[in-house]
Amino acid sequence: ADTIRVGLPTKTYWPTTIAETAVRQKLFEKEGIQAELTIYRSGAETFEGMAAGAADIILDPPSLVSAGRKKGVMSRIVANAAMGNFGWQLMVPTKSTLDVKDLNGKKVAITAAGSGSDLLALWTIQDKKIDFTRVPVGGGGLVPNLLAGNVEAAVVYSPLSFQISKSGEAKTILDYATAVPPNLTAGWIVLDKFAEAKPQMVQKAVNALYGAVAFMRANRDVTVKLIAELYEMPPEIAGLEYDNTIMKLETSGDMGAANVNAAVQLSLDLAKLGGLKDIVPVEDVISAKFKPVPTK
Amino acid sequence: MQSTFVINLARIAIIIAVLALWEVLSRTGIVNPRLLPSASDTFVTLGDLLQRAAVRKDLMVTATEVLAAFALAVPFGAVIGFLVAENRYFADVAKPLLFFAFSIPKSIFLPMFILVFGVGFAQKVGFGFFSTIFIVIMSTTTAVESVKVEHLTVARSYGATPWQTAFRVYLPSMLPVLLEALRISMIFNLTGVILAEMYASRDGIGHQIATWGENFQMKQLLAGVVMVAAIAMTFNELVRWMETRCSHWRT
Amino acid sequence: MQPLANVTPLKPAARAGAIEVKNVGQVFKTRSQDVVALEDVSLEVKPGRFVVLVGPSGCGKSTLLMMMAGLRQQTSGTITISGAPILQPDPDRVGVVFQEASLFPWLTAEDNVEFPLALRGVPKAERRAKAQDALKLVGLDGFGRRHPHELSGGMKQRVSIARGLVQDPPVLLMDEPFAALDEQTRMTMGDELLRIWAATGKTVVFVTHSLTEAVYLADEVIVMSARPGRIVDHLQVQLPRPRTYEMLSGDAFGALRDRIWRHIRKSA
Amino acid sequence: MQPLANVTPLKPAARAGAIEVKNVGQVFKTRSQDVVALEDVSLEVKPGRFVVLVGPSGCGKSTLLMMMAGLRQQTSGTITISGAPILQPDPDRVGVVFQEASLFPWLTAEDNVEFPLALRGVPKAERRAKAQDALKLVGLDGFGRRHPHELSGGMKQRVSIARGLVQDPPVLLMDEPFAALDEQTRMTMGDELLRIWAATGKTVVFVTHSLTEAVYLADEVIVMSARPGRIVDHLQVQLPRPRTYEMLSGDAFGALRDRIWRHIRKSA
Amino acid sequence: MSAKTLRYLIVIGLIALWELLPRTGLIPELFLPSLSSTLIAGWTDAAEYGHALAVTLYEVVVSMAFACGGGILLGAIVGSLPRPRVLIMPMVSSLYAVPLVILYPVFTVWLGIGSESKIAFASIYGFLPTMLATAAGIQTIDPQLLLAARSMGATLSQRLIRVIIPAAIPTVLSGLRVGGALVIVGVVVSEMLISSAGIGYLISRYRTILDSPHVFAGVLLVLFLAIAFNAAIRWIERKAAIWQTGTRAGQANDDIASGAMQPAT
Ligand SMILES: Nc1ncnc2c1ncn2[C@@H]1O[C@H](COP(=O)(O)OP(=O)(O)OP(=O)(O)O)[C@@H](O)[C@H]1O
Ligand SMILES: Nc1ncnc2c1ncn2[C@@H]1O[C@H](COP(=O)(O)OP(=O)(O)OP(=O)(O)O)[C@@H](O)[C@H]1O
Ligand SMILES: [Mg+2]
Ligand SMILES: [Mg+2]
Repeated sequence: ADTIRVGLPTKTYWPTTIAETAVRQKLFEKEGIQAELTIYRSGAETFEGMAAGAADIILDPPSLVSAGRKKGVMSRIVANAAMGNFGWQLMVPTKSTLDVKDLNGKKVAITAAGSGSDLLALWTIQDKKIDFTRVPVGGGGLVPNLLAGNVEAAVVYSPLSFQISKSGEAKTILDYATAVPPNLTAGWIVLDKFAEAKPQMVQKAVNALYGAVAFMRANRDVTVKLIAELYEMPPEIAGLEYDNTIMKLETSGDMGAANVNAAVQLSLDLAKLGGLKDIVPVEDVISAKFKPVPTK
Repeated sequence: MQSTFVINLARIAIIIAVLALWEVLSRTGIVNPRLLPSASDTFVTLGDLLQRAAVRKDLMVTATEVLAAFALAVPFGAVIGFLVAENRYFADVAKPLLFFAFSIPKSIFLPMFILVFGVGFAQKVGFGFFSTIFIVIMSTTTAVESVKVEHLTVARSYGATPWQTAFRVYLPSMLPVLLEALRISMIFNLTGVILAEMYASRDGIGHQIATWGENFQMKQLLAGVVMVAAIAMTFNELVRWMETRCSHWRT
Repeated sequence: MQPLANVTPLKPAARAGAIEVKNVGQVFKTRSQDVVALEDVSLEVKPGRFVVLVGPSGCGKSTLLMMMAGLRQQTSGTITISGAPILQPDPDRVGVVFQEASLFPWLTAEDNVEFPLALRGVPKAERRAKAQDALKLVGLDGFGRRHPHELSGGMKQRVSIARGLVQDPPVLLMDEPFAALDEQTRMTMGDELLRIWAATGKTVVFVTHSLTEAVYLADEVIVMSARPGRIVDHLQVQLPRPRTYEMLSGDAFGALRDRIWRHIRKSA
Repeated sequence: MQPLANVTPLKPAARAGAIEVKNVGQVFKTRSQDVVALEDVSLEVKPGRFVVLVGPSGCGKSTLLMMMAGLRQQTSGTITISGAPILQPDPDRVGVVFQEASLFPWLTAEDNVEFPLALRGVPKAERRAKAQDALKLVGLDGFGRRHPHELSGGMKQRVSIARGLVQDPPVLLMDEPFAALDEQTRMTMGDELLRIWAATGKTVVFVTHSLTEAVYLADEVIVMSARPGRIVDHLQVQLPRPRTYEMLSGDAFGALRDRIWRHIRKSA
Repeated sequence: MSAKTLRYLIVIGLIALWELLPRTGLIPELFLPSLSSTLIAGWTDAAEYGHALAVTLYEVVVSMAFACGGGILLGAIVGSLPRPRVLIMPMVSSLYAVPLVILYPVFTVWLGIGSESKIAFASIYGFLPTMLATAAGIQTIDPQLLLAARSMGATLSQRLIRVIIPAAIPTVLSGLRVGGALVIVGVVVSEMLISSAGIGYLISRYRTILDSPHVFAGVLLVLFLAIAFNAAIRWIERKAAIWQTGTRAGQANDDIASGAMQPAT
């Protein structure tokens, strides 16, 4: 059977849960293909991995597709994975009395300049009409620096956000899942060349991935257990991740849906805040050729 | 005899003191235990991790990659370093270039390695090699330059071939510098492989460590660091053992 | 046993061991100025002769020896050993005992002595035996296992002599080999050297500062002047062999010694 | 000018320069076995005496000197210099000229000679002048700018002697300083040394292998036996000073020389 | 062809490849943008890069002082005292075996996110190899020289400065080279990991949004730092050449050492 190489941006991020479920439930096999999962350091690295020919299908935001096209890496989003920043939260230490408005002039930790967390911070600045310093501290530096008081607040991803709020170390002052208007935050991406050369492979892969989403929605216990195992965390937090993130994911993935174009546009507009200059038209970023048929 | 005993005793005492300090800092809350879990907790976690087949497999993968990269980079770098030191022309041409290559953060080139090797064993080994070779070259050059002229003259007068000169004069007289270089190279090598694993991979301990770090699993992170450090230290001790065997003539 | 000896590139006329130095000069370039160490030195040594080189400190004796050994290239002139010019060290033609012991500190005394043999791939047992013999010859029986830093100055020098001897080349160049030895050891070693020389028919060029030693050992004594080094005298020592200590007090001996002494005195 | 000299810790009775060696032994531990280098050596040197130490190669002369200089600790016994035990090098009491030149290769000859003065913070001009004088004394006028590798063996040794002399300590220990010199230079240097000694009233302990030199220079000659090093004779040389070359052929000289020679011969 | 010419040719060749490989599409622009687009990117945002360079330069210089100065000094001290050497060196090299890069995010907790943490990280990163290399170089020194210095009453500090360091100068210089290069790498990498200023920050920011010309404009600046540092080292090396007369390095021109002799006329 052919092997499709799936590139995932971080281990403890919902795309990993999807892909792992697809593998463990043998959904790729049911489609007659095999999958090889590779985990990268972040979105940009994943995209570079695909550009370097080390991944066939990856999950990333539209902004990277747009930037890539300007750099000669021709790819498109073939399936819509999420329409919101689920699990992403602006957090302060529990003892802190600061609200979003009070962050004016303060320091807020983000993972990296130009990353998803940076975009959310920039959106906050714009939306709440305040100004604060964004401090890139890397994934591993978010919580330590927040707890140590080097920053007043941090933009935290899931399930880390659930974990520290559950442990009582930090509390949420802004939930981006609800605050930010729906936009296409991430989709499954393939190179144009690949889509042309092996359309069936792409179709089968998205079938399996959306089959996994369907399976997860239907099987809470199995999924929570899987998350707990993959992320090495207690089941309560895995449960939170399931309820607040997995359950919010797109189930159809259809790029032809009516609201998609606007959602992609919004996403690109947000990316412009972060310094993205290489903007291409929405039509060039997406492809509606593959409508996922979830594998059963 | 007695002095080695005292020294070992002193070493153990220092190690115990450091561990005790770590434990006390964390236990008394002088340092937030969430940021610095106590030594005992870390070692318990380490025990747990080592029980896991997956972690053991990751360690094996990393160890294999590290060894392969090292086995390639050291002889290769040593030969180039030797040439640079021995041949003035070659040195004039290559030294500044090698030096520039050495002073660029290597991680910038990680994508290139994926471009050439894909993601996998070859890419990790390749990047480990790339991270190590420059320091090997530079250290070899220095080591060669510290060799005494008289000794070379003697060897030449007996008609030593270049190989014989290399093995019978250069090697023994530069041994201390060379072994130190070996140790430092090993650390560069290890860091290189781990960086490559953190960047993109399917397995390996570096990949695990990155995940623990991003998930704020400090106990696991520290245990992982201890694991990696332990590997490097074992190697260190191996080199040291070799050193004491070979350099006894120095007083 | 050695059929290859027939096709040796040496001119048949030139017997192994002949040394010819023609119009040799040596100029050192230093940061400040050029130093003329040797000027127009010519000499000829017949095979099998024992030649002693004397001259004031810094006159260029070591430099001349280094050039004969192919370890330093002369600025002008030619040097021929066993009929062929010497452009690089050739242990099959020339062996050297250096002025400074230059032992390898990482090797034991016996390993140091074995070194030249090891380079040629002589089997372990054979070279061990040879090294033992050479060490016994220089009176260091039982010191084989010591490292250089565990030996006294004179002992190191003797190890270095032993290292020169095991090579067994037709021409042996020795640069003040006995300088660090007491008179008794020096005499014994001198006699040993003469015995080996007589038995093997080597050509020996020997540098010393002891005029008594010079006359005692030599067939010929070459006297050099202070810088720029030049040959000021070339004496034939006609005393019969084997030499004895009684000769030291003879008139012939005294006359030779005096003649050299006057040269040295003048130029130092 | 130097009021501090009044509170010097030296016993008032012990004049600067006295050396007392009492029951000193030295055992080297090597991998294979223990080497007894010196056994129960005792000697006393009155201030201002010129003492020569002779003995076969490897008998422990250098070792004894190193211990007197505080550079090596004896295994047993005590060594007192100028009235106080010497436990570590003290350039105010003892200066050393080593058997091997041990010049610093990165310094020029004159910088090498200035080195001990620089350590004590002597101003540049003063130490340059002193170094020049010392170099002139050893016949190396004009070689100050050369680096050691540009000097001949004998020249290096002379730089090393100059370095020992500029230090101007009350006790000067010299380990075969003239070994690499030709006879003429050796004599000149010997006379220079005697002149300096006579002028400054230093105590000198001098190691040599030349028995003629020993008798020529010494007030007293101490003869050591082969390993384990022991003192087998301690002669007073009663020849008048200044010494002359004519004395060399005198009977008194010959007798002394013979007496030492017999010891050496027996033990080497 | 002189070595210099060849080296320049190689450099020119590399520059040409840098321009041509991306242009011809052999390497995607994402991985290596052409030199011209890199220069343009750098030029258009010159102010931003200038500011970043100032920050990085400051961090590099301070770290260099700690890493090279401290490393050489401590390496020389520890390397020349037998007992501390045996005791401390294994621990120091073991310490270096701890993968610091991984722990860096945690370090920032105590050292803050500003220049201090970069300086601390880069100093340690460059300090340990410099110290280890120097201490190892000390051991190749002829013990006779130390004996001579001791006999002249040299104090420990005098022995260090006047004997040990000059005698170990080739090793010390290479320690300086390695240490300095590592300091540059250390500063840039730590900026790339966590920071809001400096060249490393720019590199990682532009990398996150796949703006490769801007990334390589940053890399180019790092290269310039390396070139400047190399020039400084060469200057020191020339000054120090006089100290190296006893070793291979100092006598490479001497025919005795080189072994490449030509027959005289
Ligand atoms: N590498 C060099 N550079 C410059 N001058 C040199 C060099 N080597 C030797 N010389 C000079 O050449 C001259 C001859 O030196 P050489 O070592 O041959 O003397 P020598 O006769 O062996 O003296 P000694 O009896 O003291 O050993 C000396 O004046 C010395 O200073
Ligand atoms: N570090 C050491 N370890 C072991 N043995 C040593 C050491 N140093 C010296 N010896 C031994 O001690 C003895 C005396 O050595 P020393 O150097 O004092 O002799 P010496 O009288 O100066 O001889 P020479 O006239 O040859 O210089 C020798 O047998 C030597 O092998
Ligand atoms: Mg000489
Ligand atoms: Mg001695």
